[in-house]
Amino acid sequence: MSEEAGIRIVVQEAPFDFGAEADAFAAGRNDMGAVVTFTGVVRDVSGGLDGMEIEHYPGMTEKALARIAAEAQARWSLGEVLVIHRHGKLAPGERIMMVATASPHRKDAFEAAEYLMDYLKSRAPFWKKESAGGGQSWVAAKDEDEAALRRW
Amino acid sequence: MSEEAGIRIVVQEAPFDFGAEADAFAAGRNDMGAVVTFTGVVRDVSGGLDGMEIEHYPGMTEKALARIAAEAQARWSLGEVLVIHRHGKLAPGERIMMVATASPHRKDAFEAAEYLMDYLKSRAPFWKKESAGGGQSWVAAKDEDEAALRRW
Amino acid sequence: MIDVLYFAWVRERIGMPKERLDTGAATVAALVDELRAREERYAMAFSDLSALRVAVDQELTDFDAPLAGAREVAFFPPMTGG
Amino acid sequence: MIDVLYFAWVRERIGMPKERLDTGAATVAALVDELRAREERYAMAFSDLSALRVAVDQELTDFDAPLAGAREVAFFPPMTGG
Repeated sequence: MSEEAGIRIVVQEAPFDFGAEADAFAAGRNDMGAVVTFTGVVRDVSGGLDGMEIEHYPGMTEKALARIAAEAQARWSLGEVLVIHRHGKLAPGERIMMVATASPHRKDAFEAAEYLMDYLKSRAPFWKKESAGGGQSWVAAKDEDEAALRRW
Repeated sequence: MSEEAGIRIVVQEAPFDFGAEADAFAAGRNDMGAVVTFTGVVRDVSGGLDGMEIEHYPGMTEKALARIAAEAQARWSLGEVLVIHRHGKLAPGERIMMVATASPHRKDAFEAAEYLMDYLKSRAPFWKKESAGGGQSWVAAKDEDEAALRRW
Repeated sequence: MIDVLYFAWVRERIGMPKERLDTGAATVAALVDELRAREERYAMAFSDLSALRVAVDQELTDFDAPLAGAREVAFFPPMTGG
Repeated sequence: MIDVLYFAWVRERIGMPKERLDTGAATVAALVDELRAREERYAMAFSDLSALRVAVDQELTDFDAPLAGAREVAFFPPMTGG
């Protein structure tokens, strides 16, 4: 976890308390009119998912997320940025990660949160492996996720 | 408050518990991979705001919000939609409202939340009056808010 | 008989939130003309229709909307929620 | 000496998460050629570079990046976080 200039990055194996994080984020800041959160959840597409394991690159992960957050902060008017991402084993329905942005303006808060997600998806070193029916398989990166970066 | 097909609309004077609402929203739905929330906060732009009073049109407000939510649900793949909006007196830093969307896909969750906000801003019957330095003034609608609707 | 509602600064200028009127106006615009003719405060409130919005039976509509069968008309400035 | 790290299916194919190598390779691509020549499992892991990403000292880079002064190189598939 690093904390500077309103940016907080957390990479951890343990579950996080989404309600408490959302409630505490930018709380008491009278100058921020708009707060956006995005939460990623382990999705059971086929109905037969047993769980997921997320591998990451300790050291690089935190640096990559901090850089993406700093770039968002340079690009939009943001008072606070939060990124939490779990690794290790997760069950269907569990929360994988969240980002939160606070800005004076709703457009900035929305765009910055989408930017964080687009870059986090394709530029932060996490890899998902799904377990279903006794087998395991690495989740393939989607072309559309790489394409989403061209928007920015 | 109305509840049907995953849409929940709440219009109330009392504060709402953002953390608890965020935590409960779409909880336990394994088929929704993406959750977005937007929260609007009473913003003290000039540093001299004493507070705000929000007037609304009881009856029409709930109908207008339910229609906007239903339109979002028809347009994007959404499992759950939540809109909470307060009226009455609010202090700087207090939460005015929130929307939340849950979807299998992050793009849908983000776009639907932005759509809900754009329409809520200009099509739901709420009016804000600010108190500052002993005087009161109605907040003027912004051209950019009306312009934002053309995107959809 | 129709209920006429006023919100925000329209309510303040006219000095009441609601009144019940007996009108034969066929459209919202005709009702506005009737109101304007009544008193100065109405004339002031309705001086610039581009600054106003109207709902008939709790649905946003235009000033040329018909009033036949309507139970409730509301006048207010552009909304500023969110 | 340089630390070489493997993640996800690259780690699985090569059979270890990390190794320490004494290499004179001037670029990432040259290091990949060295590794491919060592054993079949490396040749398999590095058979399609378009399916791989590389980081030098924890910064994403390209396969033609120089290795002079680098302490750590990591190979992995495209990321799938979020």
